[in-house]
Amino acid sequence: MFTDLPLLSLLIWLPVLGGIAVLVNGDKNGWARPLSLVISVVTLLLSLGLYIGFDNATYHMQFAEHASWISTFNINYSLGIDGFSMPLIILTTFSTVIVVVAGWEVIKDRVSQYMAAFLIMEGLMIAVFSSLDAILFYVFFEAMLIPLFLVIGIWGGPNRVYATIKFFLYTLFGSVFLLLALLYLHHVSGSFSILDFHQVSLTMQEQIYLFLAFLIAFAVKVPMWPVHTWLPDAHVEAPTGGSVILAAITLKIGGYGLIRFALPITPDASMALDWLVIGLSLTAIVYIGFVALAQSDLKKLIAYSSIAHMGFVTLGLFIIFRIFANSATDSGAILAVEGAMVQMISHGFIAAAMFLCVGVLYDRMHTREISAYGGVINTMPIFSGFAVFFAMANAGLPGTSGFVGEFMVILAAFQANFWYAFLAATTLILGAAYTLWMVKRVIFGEVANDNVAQLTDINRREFLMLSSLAIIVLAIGLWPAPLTEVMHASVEHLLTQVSQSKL
Amino acid sequence: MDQLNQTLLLTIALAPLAGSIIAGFFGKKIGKVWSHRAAIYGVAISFVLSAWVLKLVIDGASYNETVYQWLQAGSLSLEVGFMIDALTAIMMVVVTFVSLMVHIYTIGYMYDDDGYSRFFSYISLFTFSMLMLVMANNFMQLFFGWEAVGLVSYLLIGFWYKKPTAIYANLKAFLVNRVGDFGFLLGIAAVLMYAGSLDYVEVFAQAPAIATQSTELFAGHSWSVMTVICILLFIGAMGKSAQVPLHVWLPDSMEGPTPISALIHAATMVTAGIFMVTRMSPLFEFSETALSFMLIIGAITALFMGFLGLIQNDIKRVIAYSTLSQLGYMTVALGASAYAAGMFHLMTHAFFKALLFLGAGSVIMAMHHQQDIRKMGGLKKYMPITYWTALIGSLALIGLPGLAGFFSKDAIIEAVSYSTIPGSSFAYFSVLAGVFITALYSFRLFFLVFHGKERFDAEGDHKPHESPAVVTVPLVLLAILSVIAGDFIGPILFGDFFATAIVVHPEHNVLAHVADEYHGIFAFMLHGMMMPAFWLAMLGIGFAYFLYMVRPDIPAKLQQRFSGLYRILENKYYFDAFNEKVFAGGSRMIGQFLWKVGDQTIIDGAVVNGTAKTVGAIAKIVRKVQTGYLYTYAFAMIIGLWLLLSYFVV
Amino acid sequence: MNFEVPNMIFALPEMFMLGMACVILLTVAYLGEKGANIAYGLSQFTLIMTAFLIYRSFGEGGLTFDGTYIKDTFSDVLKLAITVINIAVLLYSTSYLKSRGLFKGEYYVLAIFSTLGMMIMVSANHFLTLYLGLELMSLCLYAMVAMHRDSKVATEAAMKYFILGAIASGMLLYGMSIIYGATGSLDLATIASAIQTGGLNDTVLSFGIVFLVIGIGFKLGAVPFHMWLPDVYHGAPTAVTLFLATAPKIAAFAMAIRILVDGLGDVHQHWQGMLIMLSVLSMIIGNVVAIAQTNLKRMLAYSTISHVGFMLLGVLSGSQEGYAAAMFYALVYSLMSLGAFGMIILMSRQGFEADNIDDYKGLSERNPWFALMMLILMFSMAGIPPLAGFYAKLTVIKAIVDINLMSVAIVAVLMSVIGAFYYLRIIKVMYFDKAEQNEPLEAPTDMCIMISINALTVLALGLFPGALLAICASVFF
Amino acid sequence: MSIEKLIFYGFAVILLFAATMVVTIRNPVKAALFLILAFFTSAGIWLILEAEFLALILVLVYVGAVMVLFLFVVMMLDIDLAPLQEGFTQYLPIGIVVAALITVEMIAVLGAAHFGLDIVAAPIPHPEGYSNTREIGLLLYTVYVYPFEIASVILTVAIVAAITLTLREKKSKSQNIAEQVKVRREDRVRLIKMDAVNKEEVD
Amino acid sequence: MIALSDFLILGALLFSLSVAGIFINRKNIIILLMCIELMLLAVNLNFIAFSHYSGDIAGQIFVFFILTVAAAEAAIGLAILVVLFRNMHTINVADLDTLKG
Repeated sequence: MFTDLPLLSLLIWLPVLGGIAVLVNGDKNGWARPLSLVISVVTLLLSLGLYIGFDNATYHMQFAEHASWISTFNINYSLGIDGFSMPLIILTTFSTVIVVVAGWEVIKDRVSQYMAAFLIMEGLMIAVFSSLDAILFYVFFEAMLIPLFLVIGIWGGPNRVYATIKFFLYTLFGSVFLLLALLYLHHVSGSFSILDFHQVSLTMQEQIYLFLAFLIAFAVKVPMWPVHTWLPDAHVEAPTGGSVILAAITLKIGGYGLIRFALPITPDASMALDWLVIGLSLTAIVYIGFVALAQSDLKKLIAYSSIAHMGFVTLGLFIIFRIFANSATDSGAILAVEGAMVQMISHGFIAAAMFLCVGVLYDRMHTREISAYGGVINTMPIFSGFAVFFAMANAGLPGTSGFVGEFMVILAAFQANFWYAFLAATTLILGAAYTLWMVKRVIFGEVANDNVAQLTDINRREFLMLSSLAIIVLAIGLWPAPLTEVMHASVEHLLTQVSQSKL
Repeated sequence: MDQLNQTLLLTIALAPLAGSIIAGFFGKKIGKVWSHRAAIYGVAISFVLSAWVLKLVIDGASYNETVYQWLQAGSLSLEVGFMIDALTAIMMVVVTFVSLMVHIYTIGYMYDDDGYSRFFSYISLFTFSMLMLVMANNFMQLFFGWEAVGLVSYLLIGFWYKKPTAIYANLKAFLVNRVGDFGFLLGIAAVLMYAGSLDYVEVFAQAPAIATQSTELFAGHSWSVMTVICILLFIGAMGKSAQVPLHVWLPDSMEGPTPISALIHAATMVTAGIFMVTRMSPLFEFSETALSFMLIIGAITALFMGFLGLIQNDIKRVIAYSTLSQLGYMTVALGASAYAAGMFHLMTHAFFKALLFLGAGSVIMAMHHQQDIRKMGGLKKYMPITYWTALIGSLALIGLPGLAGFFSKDAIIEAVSYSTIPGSSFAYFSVLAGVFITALYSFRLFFLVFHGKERFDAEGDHKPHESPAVVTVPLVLLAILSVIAGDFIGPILFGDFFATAIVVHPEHNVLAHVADEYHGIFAFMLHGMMMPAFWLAMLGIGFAYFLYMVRPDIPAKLQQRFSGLYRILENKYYFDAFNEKVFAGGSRMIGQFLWKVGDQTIIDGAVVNGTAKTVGAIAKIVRKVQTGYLYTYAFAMIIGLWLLLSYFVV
Repeated sequence: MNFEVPNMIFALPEMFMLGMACVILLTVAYLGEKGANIAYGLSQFTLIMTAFLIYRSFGEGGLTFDGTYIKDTFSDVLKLAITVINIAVLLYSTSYLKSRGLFKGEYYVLAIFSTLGMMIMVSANHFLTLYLGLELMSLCLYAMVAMHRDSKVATEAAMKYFILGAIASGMLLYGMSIIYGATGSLDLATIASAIQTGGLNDTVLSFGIVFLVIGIGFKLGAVPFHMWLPDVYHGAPTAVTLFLATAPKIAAFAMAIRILVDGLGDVHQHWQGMLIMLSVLSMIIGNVVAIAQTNLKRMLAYSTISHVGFMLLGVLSGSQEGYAAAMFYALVYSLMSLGAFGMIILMSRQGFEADNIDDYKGLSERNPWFALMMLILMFSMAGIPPLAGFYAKLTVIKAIVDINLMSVAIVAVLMSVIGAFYYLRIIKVMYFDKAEQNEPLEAPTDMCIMISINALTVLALGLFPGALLAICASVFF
Repeated sequence: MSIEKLIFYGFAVILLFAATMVVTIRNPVKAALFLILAFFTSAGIWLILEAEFLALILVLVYVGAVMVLFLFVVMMLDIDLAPLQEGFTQYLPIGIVVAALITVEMIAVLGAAHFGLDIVAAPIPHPEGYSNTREIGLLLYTVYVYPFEIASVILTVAIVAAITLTLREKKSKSQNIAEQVKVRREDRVRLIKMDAVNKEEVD
Repeated sequence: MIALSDFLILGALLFSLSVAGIFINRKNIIILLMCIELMLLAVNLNFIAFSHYSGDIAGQIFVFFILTVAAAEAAIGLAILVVLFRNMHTINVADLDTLKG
């Protein structure tokens, strides 16, 4: 039913063209919002087609499309998805709907531009996840920066200029090395197909350099310590929608990149340098956990917590080599990689929800200072319910999706080394500490001031977004199997790839 | 339904959840009455079915099936499922019964509270979580329940979210529990690594094989794997069951409404650790080190937390410290491999401690939410039912022969006396001394509250009065159980009730020694009266009577005389101050430091912005080369020429 | 001596243009100031017809005029680009010139002559024609820069441009003389065959090449022969800056290819190192100094320097692919530069030069469409996909990677990051800052259409770069 | 040393001296005159190289036209010479060093090692009746007709450019209506406050 | 016989002198123009010398064109100089520093 449609192309270009249509239509007739909603919902529904039509049994690229694009360099418009990209695409389409809804009343000026930026970004991000050609990937990877840059810059906070430029240059800095790596791989393999890159054999030295290039590029996106400092600034200044997309999708591209490029293309270097990534990931978890504790700005706190959570993703991806060394079966490694994937998906929903919660408060109070709040539960009980729920999810409470990924990664990390698991598990304490301390200061207590006293509880629109996110977070937490099932084949394939030396 | 099956078990677990959802999400719409009805019906169904399950189990049924596959990774399958055996069944009954009592009691206690239906929702949710915990057949689900009860505890301690102390206490409780969970999770990870599974049965089957392995956590130091696993798991238990030094949250948790102090912080949740260790007995038995560790930790908790109960003036806090001390007893039992005794004490303690808390709640209601025992006194005549039930509870607590507490506590003391593992003599001393202390603080409380002068001013409507039936009925029911529960000592401790659920290696089997001397309930009682424990308890009562009824001036003098000691006790051995300063303050300081110095100064300041600034500064300097003067421009070209010539030609 | 009548049909576009130039000259001479409009119309007609003529004979080729003139696909593509770009340049500049009293026939005369010079350079197969074409172009440019006679900065710029340009020509000539001495010929084809035959003195060859490289480097604006560029771009009237920032770069590129590849292609190891030095320095200096600029024209001048550095990467690779990449770069760069300077003209009004970066504050509110166009141009210059500038950078860096010059490639990408900063600054000013003036911005319709076509072409080339890349590749393979 | 060599060196020395003076002298008129001297000596050297036509052209065109133009401009601009004399020696050392380095490098390449007589032999003398001018002429109008045409265009451009830049147009009589409309009263009428004239005094 | 190298060295010296003159001279633009003429003279000398020694007349043709272009160049250069002087009332090189940075 879905196989005869160019579903991926449709998913990419429908929002892009839709976004342009919204942009061209402008703000005068008020169609921007409904039009955007329709486009984003249709895209979401279409993306569910990917899930329905997806064949769990194979690691081969599905829904593949292929057309020549730049024939001179043999660069192709080549698309396809596997178990890694499919969940991320659905996450993207879902988040976009949320963003459109979130911006419904809040964005008052230049609505069409706002909506268009997000719709275009949606298309670009789907394209990133489905590109099988390296240059195509890179084009979308970079192009995505433009709308995000504008969104933060135009609708952002007072210090947005610094934040946007920092964000842009940081990520650009990372990605140019990716470009070099891709060009070099083309030089070696004579092709720009990512799947061909997977096959090409490379010397250790080549692999090391390529790996470092990939690492810089994707570490900035993830972001890993110590190239993380753009994220808090970008989040703080971004409008709610921007934060949601930034947290939910953009960061995932980093993890996805490591899965798609670093691990299969440079398995030996990944193994040789896994200590580096593991070290940085654990630093992210512990160091950032402490830093988050010191934050007085709601968004900054959540941003830092995002960094700490993404540490689990990179940790999960790179402990596999040590697990291989310690364990006879590959179930530990599978646990690690799938844990990383689940963590990405789950973080997409939870961080989005957290930022939406902050957005809800910010829309009413126009401040993100924790000290400006206190006792919000008295005036906004329903909201507080959601906030506490998502905070708990953020702290990795079992039964929520936040638990699943962390649980899997910690279990796997133990098989790599006790101390990895030990440090990773500190998130149980630190994560709970910074999240719940924030909840205590913001949500609980007596009404702190007149502004809080005048707060109104969430309206139907906000309830809709938060509850839909809550349902998903709960569903994944209670039954993650449907999510991980789609990955099995791809994960196992990845593990075979990384366990075969390319030397 | 004469067979254990999935529908039955799911009904038991999900009925309270359904009640919780109804009361929680629709509480506003359906009103108070329907809220509490929904919750109570849910728990009642659960209780009845649990009792049915217990009966089936006693008849020899058992169950271990998967409900659904939670996750699969390679050959590893994580599932949600139920395992029903004697241990589970008895816990289910205890939990649902106490929960039901508390539910009923709450109608009276919380009726005027704004969060009435929310409260019911929470406690029903708690019941669900606790059931998931005890019914689990694997570690993952155990951890789920483990954390879920923690969540509900968090929500309930902070139930009165306007109270600064309450929201401080709930955060503290959650975090301290998380420290335990930290170890627990690592323990689970260790289990997975060495057993390759998280399913109880499979793990236990692997236990002997695991026991032979060792690992090096620190280079050069070889550790038995089993010891590592058990200690890690026990750290989890220390958090949940409030063992020193992770006990600090429990006294503070008294900020929550009294019914949950009874339900969660006395009867059920805090015993989850005891339950867990008992459940893991096939593992713990392989590690004497872990057993010793438990024994010592438990002994310290049992004794030193008891001391603190002596000087508390808050009625609930006294009972809370008593709970800590009793949890210490249970842990000591575990350490002595007397798991069954620990479980038995858990059960009896659940009844009489719930009774005491609910009685305290009743008193608090009568005193219009005054909790300071120095402002009470002589309540006996105002609230007789409460008085008598409290007396039964207190006597049960101190282990008056014939009452439930006596059997379970005496079994523990006896068991410890037979234990030979390192630390057992210290433990034996502690539990014995603990008996005296227990009696002293229990009756100090009892005398101060119910006897003596009325130290409150109450006129007219403010006069204390007996609580309504919804409060007293549970009191009475619990009091009855506090009396009779001890009679099950035979089958539970010395019979084969737990035979399939608990594994005890012969060399650790202290209960077997106790069993040798067990010749029926009455013989045991008589034997008990000849043991030092009984006399210590009587001495404690006597002391309490003398100090607080006969010569109330002495305690004040003692307080002055031993002011240093008193200060230590008053500050709870400075645990809180230490945690506040070192852990909380330290973390915040590290956070501030890493943020300001690490992120802002070094990474952002020096590297990121530093690079930008450097480039900018270079740009400013380099642009000065563009002087505007033709000869500079020409000179640049000549230099270029010279460079090219020198570099590429000559 | 056998003299053959040359096959002049190959040179038809040039001849047509020369004829029309004389017509325009005479028109201006007779009509004086009133002739300006007619001169403008005639110029556009000339350029369009020339483009048409080039297009008509596209792909045919050969040598004529005894080997001094060559017509090949390379020359056809570049000449077409030059004429088309100049059509746009003249279109952009008209209103600017009018508002500043510079709307004189002579401007168009010089512009057409200069274009002729560029075409001669592109088609040169001989040092002599190359030199003459270069001088024809340059002399016109010197005069055009000085056209605004009352402007101190313009005349200063012209003076600097002239002196330094003359020095550069002198050096170029010196290099030609040495190559002449070494190979005994001035004809590029003969030089190439002499080199292929071998037996030449390498030291002398590279000695000559140094001077040739300086000449080329100067015309392109490569460091350290770039010093004229910021001053001239800044000082010249914007219309002239626009003119000299676009098509002459293509001509200079053609000169580089003609000399270095057609003539000295076989000794590319001699000039590769020199170009690496120039290229790296250009990328660094251009990008770094651009950061400190507050004047948009000056900033774009430094950005030009950096772009030249990137373009040279393609040339220095010494591979066909690299040459094609450089050609693509040159074409795309001219297109972007055209748009950027066109935008400055668009924003300028009588008595107001919109050449300070701050003049663009809040442009997105005053005129969202213009802001969007400028955004496309700036992101393209920064090399962000999916815009043409990205593929330009991609292809040249690919060429460098393919010859394993990784260190140069790393410098290149790092510099492109630094470069992105100042382009972002423009976008930041347009989109994130509040406008200082609030009156909406109006511009003549033809210019609006032109800038839109311009920027959208950059976008279209970004989405579908295949065709142009294929053309560029076909030239060298 | 042959007479030819003597003449060459003589001319060379004078040429270099004249060039040095052009570069260093402060008075532009004198510089121009030294440049003329340099051209003359160059012409002499070119004669040694048997480039008679070009030697003549150099003298006629350069000395006769270009240098006169230079002198004319120098005179016309009436440059104040006083300030032109400062700050000359300040940069001399570094200038000389760089120039010397380049010279050394150039000589190293162009010296006898690569272009000595043993490597590049002296040319065979031209046969009788060889005319340098004729040879040039023959080529110029056949093989180099295309460059020749371009040169003519360049000269045209030079004329156009020079005229455009320097010709001062007479004030145009045509009206600029826009300017007339834009005129404001303040631009044209100046109100001057004057003391009242004492009538008696006038009388 | 005079070696080719002698002419070339003379050309090189002349070239260097003119180059040095350009950046040593900081005062008078006219002298800069003269230096350029000297530079072209050096180039011409090279061409003629090579032409003579290789017996190829093309070099002399090139010189012919150089002379033509130099004349045109001088005309435009002087024209710009005149315009400059009218604007600035100086031809001091050091005064041409409005554009910089």
